[in-house]
Amino acid sequence: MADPNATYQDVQAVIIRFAGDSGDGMQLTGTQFTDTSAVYGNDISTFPDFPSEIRAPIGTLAGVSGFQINFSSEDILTPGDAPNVLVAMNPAALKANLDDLERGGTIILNTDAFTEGNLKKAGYHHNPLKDGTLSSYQLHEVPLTSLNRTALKEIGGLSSKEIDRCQNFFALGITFWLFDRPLNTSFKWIKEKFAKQPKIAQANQTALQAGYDYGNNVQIFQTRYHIKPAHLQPGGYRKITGNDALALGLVTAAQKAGKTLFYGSYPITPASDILHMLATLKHFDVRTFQAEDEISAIGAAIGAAFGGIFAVTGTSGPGIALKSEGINLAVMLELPLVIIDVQRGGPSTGLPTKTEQADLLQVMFGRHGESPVPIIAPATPSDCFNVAIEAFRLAVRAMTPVFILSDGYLANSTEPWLIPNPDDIPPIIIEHPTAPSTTEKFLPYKRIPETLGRSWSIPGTPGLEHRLGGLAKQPETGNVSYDPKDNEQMNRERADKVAKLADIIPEQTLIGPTSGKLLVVSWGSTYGSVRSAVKVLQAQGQTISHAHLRYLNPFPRNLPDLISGFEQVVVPEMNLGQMLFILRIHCKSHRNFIPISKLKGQPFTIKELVEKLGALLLVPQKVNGDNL
Amino acid sequence: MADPNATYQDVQAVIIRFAGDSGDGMQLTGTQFTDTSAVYGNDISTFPDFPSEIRAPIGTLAGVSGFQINFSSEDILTPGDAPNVLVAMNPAALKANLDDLERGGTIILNTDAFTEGNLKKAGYHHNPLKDGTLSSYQLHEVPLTSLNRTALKEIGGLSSKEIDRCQNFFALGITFWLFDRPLNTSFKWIKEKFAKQPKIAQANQTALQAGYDYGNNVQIFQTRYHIKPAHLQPGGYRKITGNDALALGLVTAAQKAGKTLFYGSYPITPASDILHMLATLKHFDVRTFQAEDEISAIGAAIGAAFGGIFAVTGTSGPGIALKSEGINLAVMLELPLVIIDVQRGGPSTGLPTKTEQADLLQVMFGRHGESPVPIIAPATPSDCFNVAIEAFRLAVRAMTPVFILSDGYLANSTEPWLIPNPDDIPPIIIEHPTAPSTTEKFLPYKRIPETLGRSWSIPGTPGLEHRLGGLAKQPETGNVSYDPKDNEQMNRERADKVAKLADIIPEQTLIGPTSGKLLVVSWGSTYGSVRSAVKVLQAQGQTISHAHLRYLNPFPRNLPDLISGFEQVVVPEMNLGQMLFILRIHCKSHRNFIPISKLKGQPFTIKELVEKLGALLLVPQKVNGDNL
Amino acid sequence: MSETVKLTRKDFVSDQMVRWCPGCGDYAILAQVQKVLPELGIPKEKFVMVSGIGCSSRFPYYMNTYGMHSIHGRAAPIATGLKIANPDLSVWVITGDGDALSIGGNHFIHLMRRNVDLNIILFNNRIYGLTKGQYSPTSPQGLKTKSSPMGSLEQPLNPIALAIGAEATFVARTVDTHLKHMGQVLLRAAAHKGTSFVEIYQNCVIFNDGTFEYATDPAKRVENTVELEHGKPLIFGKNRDKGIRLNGLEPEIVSLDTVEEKDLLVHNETASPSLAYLLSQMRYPQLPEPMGIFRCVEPPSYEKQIHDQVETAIGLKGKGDLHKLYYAIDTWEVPQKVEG
Amino acid sequence: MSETVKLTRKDFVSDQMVRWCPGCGDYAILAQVQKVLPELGIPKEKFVMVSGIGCSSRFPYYMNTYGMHSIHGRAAPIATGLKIANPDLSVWVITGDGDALSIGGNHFIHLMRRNVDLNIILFNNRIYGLTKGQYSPTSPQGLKTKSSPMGSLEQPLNPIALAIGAEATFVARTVDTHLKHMGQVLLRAAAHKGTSFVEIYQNCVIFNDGTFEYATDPAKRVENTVELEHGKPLIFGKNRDKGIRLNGLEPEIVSLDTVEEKDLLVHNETASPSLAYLLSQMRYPQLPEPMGIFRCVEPPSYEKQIHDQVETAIGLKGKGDLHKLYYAIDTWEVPQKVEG
Ligand SMILES: Cc1ncc(C[n+]2csc(CCOP(=O)(O)OP(=O)(O)O)c2C)c(N)n1
Ligand SMILES: Cc1ncc(C[n+]2csc(CCOP(=O)(O)OP(=O)(O)O)c2C)c(N)n1
Ligand code: SF4
Ligand code: SF4
Ligand SMILES: [Mg+2]
Ligand SMILES: [Mg+2]
Repeated sequence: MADPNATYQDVQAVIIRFAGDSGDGMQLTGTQFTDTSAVYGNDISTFPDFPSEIRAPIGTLAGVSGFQINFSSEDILTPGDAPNVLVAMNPAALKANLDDLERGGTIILNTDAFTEGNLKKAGYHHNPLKDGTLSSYQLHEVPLTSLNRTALKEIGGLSSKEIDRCQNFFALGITFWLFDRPLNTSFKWIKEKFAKQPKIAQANQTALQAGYDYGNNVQIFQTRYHIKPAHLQPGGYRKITGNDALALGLVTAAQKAGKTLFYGSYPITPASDILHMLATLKHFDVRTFQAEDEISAIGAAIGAAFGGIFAVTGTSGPGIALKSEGINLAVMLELPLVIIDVQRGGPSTGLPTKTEQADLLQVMFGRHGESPVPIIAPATPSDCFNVAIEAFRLAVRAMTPVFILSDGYLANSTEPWLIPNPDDIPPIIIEHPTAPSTTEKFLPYKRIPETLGRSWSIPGTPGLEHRLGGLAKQPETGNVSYDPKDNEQMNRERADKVAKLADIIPEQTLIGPTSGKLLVVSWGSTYGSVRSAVKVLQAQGQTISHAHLRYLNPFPRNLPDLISGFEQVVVPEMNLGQMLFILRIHCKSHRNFIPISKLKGQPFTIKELVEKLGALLLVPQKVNGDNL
Repeated sequence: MADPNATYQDVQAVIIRFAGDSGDGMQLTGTQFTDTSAVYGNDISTFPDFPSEIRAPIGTLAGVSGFQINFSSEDILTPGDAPNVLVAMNPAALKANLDDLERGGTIILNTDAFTEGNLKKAGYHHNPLKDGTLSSYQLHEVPLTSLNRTALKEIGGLSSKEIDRCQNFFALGITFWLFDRPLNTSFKWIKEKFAKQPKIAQANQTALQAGYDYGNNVQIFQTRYHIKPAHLQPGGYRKITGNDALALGLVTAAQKAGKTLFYGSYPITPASDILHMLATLKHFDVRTFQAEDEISAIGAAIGAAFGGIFAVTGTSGPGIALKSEGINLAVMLELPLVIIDVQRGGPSTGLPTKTEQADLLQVMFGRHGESPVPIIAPATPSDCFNVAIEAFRLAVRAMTPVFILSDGYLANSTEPWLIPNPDDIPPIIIEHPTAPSTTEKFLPYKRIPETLGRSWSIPGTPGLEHRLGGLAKQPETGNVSYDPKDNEQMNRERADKVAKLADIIPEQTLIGPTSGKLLVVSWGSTYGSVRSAVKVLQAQGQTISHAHLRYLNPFPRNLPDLISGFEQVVVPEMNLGQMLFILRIHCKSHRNFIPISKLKGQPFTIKELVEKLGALLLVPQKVNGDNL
Repeated sequence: MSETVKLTRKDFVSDQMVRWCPGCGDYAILAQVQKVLPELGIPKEKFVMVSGIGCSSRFPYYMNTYGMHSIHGRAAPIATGLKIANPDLSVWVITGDGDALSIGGNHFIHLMRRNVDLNIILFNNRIYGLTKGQYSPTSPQGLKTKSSPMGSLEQPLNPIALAIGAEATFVARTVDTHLKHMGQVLLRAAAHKGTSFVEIYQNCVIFNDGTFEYATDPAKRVENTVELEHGKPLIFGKNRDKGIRLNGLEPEIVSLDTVEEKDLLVHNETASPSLAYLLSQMRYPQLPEPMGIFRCVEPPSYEKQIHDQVETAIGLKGKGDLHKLYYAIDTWEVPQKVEG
Repeated sequence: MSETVKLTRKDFVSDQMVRWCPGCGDYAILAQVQKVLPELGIPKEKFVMVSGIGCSSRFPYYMNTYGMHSIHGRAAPIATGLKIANPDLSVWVITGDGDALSIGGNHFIHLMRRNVDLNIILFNNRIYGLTKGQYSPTSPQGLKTKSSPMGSLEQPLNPIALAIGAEATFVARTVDTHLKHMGQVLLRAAAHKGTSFVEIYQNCVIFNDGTFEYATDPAKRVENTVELEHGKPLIFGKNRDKGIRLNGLEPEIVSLDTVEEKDLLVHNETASPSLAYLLSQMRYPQLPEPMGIFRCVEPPSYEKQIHDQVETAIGLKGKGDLHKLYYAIDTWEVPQKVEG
């Protein structure tokens, strides 16, 4: 495959972004590039970025859809900051993405799309190809549309619409050549996808090959780049998004408990894909229920949990708001349940297709009365798998609803997942009570001393007939009680049993020295950028430590101690300081917390964190706690 | 009226509790006693206590309904701790209330009701009249039922059910005699109430008089008690509950702004009475809307606010949970709106007829995304009036929804209200924009520098056509914008405008020294007991200060400074420490916060606070902030 | 205990004190349910009562079965989830006019169209009892209540018509005072595979006493209601001397002295829903109100179809295997590194 | 500006870019609304468009009127509050099948029965567009979508039947491709005082293309739909040679060659709702689907009654006086203390 005309250059990592109209198939193109790179052995991380409209008018900025891939021969944790390469299918795609591109980066663009009309739609008053706008980039002008048409005209029997739809594969072919990727993964995919439309299959394959050959034959690229396979831990890998990982984790948890899985949900971006994935897994006895609204979804999950199966409900922030009364009922009933919040930009409808971490306080406190609920937050797309299983372990142990706090970034990003052996995953053991001895009265709310949970007694079991309800309760019997003492006792017991989960939650670890000037505390999806930024600073010889939280309620037992070893604690969050808020309460003796807030619907870049953390290392903050 | 056979004793204050079956008319009896005492000139404070069932089976503990009155010749702030006098209409009423009665207190009971059957229903295995249970009380056994029947038999034409229903007035007559109250207020009330049933009116009046005469003639009471009129501020007074005060305050706010008042609500205990009251005020152009659910109620309020009138929605905790998505929309639209949460015991259905303060964190944080909303909490039933007006002032200033955080105790308790002169209440001035100048484009989200609010432009105004929405916005124009910078800017502006309300919020005051060992910080309905307890301790010569918060978000500007003057800050709350939580964040430099928590569905008693605060004054807590 | 021990009414009485007002219609319904359930031949542990919030919704506490007193308006989705989890259970939804039709209206219509195999009993007292007497979605227009001192302005919902508008498969009506009729209707509801909706006219002695007197008082009932019987003409009256005839689409009262039985409207539970809808429009005082089963058809129930899809999927793909699942999309192997 | 300046379509076009997919049926509805509104003789500033969330709910942004793009399912209560606040406004609710009938179902039925003077346009595309293609409450049973890979199990809601079941006073149906008919229906909806409910069959080219082709394609439309006209018999077909006759309560297709016009079912917008319900049950492919106004009756609207009660109250008690209000219950005077 080596090409004598081009020189090769080995690089460690490349960030490439494909951008075009919503209808141009950019998500697909990006996915193909990812799959090929993954199978090739690179470490990968991807991030799609699409508008909340389905297909805004062709050629407009509003309609631009993008997909970014970071692929590398080293371990990577994020889809990368600034792309090195931008593939732009039209002027709007160029305009919407140019600012992000690294200075001196490579642009491949479809000149055929740079018509007067399209320039106008994109809001260009001058043609950027001609006015010097692009002078500081490596520009490759490709008449993609016409080249693709030429390449496909032989095939015959295709409408011109069908031919033009293959353009993206032509572009993909060019990038495959540029980065020396094999074509077979995509060939295989095309064959399977269009098994019933052989003409279309042929067209796409031809376009892909033609693009590749174009790279080979036309000497517009001086150099080809080579990114060696990464030294990943040995084993089987696949690509996974956070949403898929959640779905697989939930199914695994259920299987490991010998349980049916119930998923009740009302579609909402960016959580819907969990429903879509689970709906295809009916052969695992997964029962999905697309409810009429979020209130019904949580209600059905409560009913299913009462029925004795593994019940889950998933949504995003607006849906959590609607579910909060139901969640509170589950708290009161003490039924095990998993609630997924895939956070998006808020408040209100906000930025529905973008990411944010601003639901933390809502899931922690957004219910009337005292209503403690455990919360776990995955750190990466593949961590979603583990968190899903962990959530059920906690739920059945304490007989409580448990929150999983994911977000739009984790939901849609992909990374390679080291596939576990399902047999190595420990079972979840549940003992439902059976008919009581004749001498003892059955006490549905009797607490198990080790966990403070209660037993999970389920309808259909002879002799355990009992009634659950949302009214205040007598301890042990669970009978309605208006006795002031009973109410206080049950409130405290519910708080205690959640706090007691800390018994089985692993202690918090950190990387870097265990005490010193600066500790960075992060949680959720910011893991990748924060860890990367800390690594950069550590590599520069800076003294800085990083603790990433997965358990947000209760916190690991050792957290206050761990934090107390540092002069300053910095908390980067995609909100206005919500975790910092909770840490301040929980780690009362520590006073110098510093927020780094971002509310832009976008993840942190490594660069901005390196800068902000670097600045803090230079200028220590006053130790007076006045930094919020 | 003086009775030669009895001796008189002057006392400062008496606490009396009437208790009977839900159908016995105890709420009415208590109210009559209250009215008479109020008109007589005592300071009063009352607290009803009823089951969440409408009329549980006769004679059972579940069906007992009680009403407590504290009446005094001095200033009082609570309905009192332990009653001095208990009027018990049946064994269940005795059993349910005896524990609360002060040692040595007076019991008046209806011996006719102490039948075998009733004793059993109440769960008495022995007759408490005979087994010494009541030996440490001053017991007055009255065959109330038969006496009442005898008294009424002359009237004729009454069913025995109708006759027995007058029993409560007989009992009331006895207490009127015992405390030397005039009968005329009740006579008048009976006459008006039963204007269309003269026989019933006559029967009740006869029963009342007969009870009074019974006290006079039968020498079971050694002493009559005399409670002089209190030295209240001069002026016109009436009795008021918190719910009525809210209703009157809302109407007043609307009138003072020249606005129609809209109230959208779905009935829920203990908020429903606001709806009931406002529904009778249509002649103030009050438009009430009983919605199909809470979501509809907040929706309609948003619509009404958009329409340019004063919009309010009221509910309790479970309703707030359901409204949170709507509230978040109002935050995003930036429309002025008042949301009332009359808190009750939670979580879930909890203790619906009891009181609690555990929705604070919910109203503060229970929405997805960053969603700041101002919160005010009334201190007393009559303070609800002022808070309602204040809420609208804040809402229209910052163009934001505003929470009023009341509770079940304030809602139903009564106290005398010094009736203001409506003309003395300052107007609320609102300038809706009219057609813009032809040169300038109308900018619906342009901020007013002084307040950071926007203008309230309303449909129907020519030339100002614009669209509001829940999606992220461009500053000033309010157009949909997915631009990351716009989103961050608008989020910060919304936070800033709420914070800026502190400009017009009065500085926090306290009673007691401005620095020292112990500051008590309270909020909401605990005002009365906390202030009373602090007074008791101060009278004992202890050094203790008290600050009561009405503005919970934003806090008064000087709060951190004020708090920093004290070694320990104690926060008594009817929850597990929610205000303490927020204070800890807001007053970061203070470390020694101490909670006093109660989750019993009942207000604090003065006694328990005196004990707990007293203990803290003796044994100072370690200054390490580990007290939560 | 799951052997077929003969159950009796007593087996269904819980140890909790019943706390409704003396004289409340709810008592009769409780008694009748406790009488009917033992007749169904279903082991006691299979029954689950799920309710929302309201006076009526306290029902589960009084039944010695599994039960849940949930939150206002949400019994339907909770029962749906429960039935999906365990289709073996006999699940009963207990609700009020406010619970089912006001806050719970959305779940109500979606339950109807989904046709989950549940039995719903709606205690219609045309008032909010538990919150002390506000008008409800079934209160007659003009009703003066605490929240409508000048009279309610809203056109009431007709629960039967709404259910039929929402594709209900079993719709029936009965009254709290007519025990025999109630028992028969409940038996039919229990037998129906799919959502059985039963409206019961229930008297609230405290806040809306006598609202249905025309239909509950035995003497008035015979004149003001007509019992629906499948395949039989609509005949009513103390002397069964009056009938209902269709005039176009308008039902009218005719005397059997002048009109023959064969010309009367004949009831058909399985006819197009247009008949059931038309019957729902017969309202007092213009016409006698139909009692009994308006409609009963049996398309497959929702949870059965879910289970069928699970079976089909297993048939097609085999029982789920986690290993296969993880490897279901393109995977690649990173080989053991050979250090050297 | 509130003088009667003649408004045109252009006056109603906002400066925001329309962002629906190319070919989406929503464009035609937008254009038609922009055409109809200027014909109503209402000043532009009096129009308010209120929507929920969905593709269709982006509508208000594209109208140069007052508007609100609110939250999912809640446009109805918001519009209700707005109309109560200011009955002078002409308020239009724009909603989708998911927005109105799934999450918004409860508000939908209560709006119908309250009869607030609003105009609702439901864009029925039988799919959730904005969330990328899950089945909706109007999706046909068996539809394979992202969330129903083996086919949807749910009996769809019939929006017209549901509205009629919920006491609607104005119910109509039209299709996105039949501009003239849509225009007429919208004019009638605007004229109706009370809640006007208009279902529009709308094509989603991306996720459910062609779902209503039988009714939207002009050639097929004439065979598969029948236009309702008040007082006229139901006749359809390219050659207008077929009619609908009632067989008992069952509509059937008859040929006008063999059956006389006078024996056909005659439409009556103001008849008992049983007729409207019956018409709602005529579904493709068995029968032609009725288009046009199913029902139109005019009881007083809700907000009007609210205002009437306010007027009556003022008449009875006089315009509210705060002083009097504060003193409305027993009060007492504490006299000025005379220090001595
Ligand atoms: C979310 C919520 N809103 C409101 C309430 C208050 N609430 C309790 S029961 C009820 C209505 C009861 O009426 P209905 O369903 O007819 O039952 P009934 O008491 O008449 O049997 C209301 C409004 C509540 N418990 N929860
Ligand atoms: C509370 C809430 N739940 C879910 C969503 C996600 N959501 C947005 S639009 C929509 C359905 C849209 O379907 P429809 O109303 O038919 O409108 P269409 O897009 O088809 O025009 C859903 C589920 C949301 N925005 N808010
Ligand atoms: S209030 Fe009415 S419905 Fe409720 S228990 Fe009493 S009588 Fe029955
Ligand atoms: S997804 Fe469908 S409904 Fe939405 S804009 Fe596109 S074509 Fe229209
Ligand atoms: Mg009711
Ligand atoms: Mg749709």
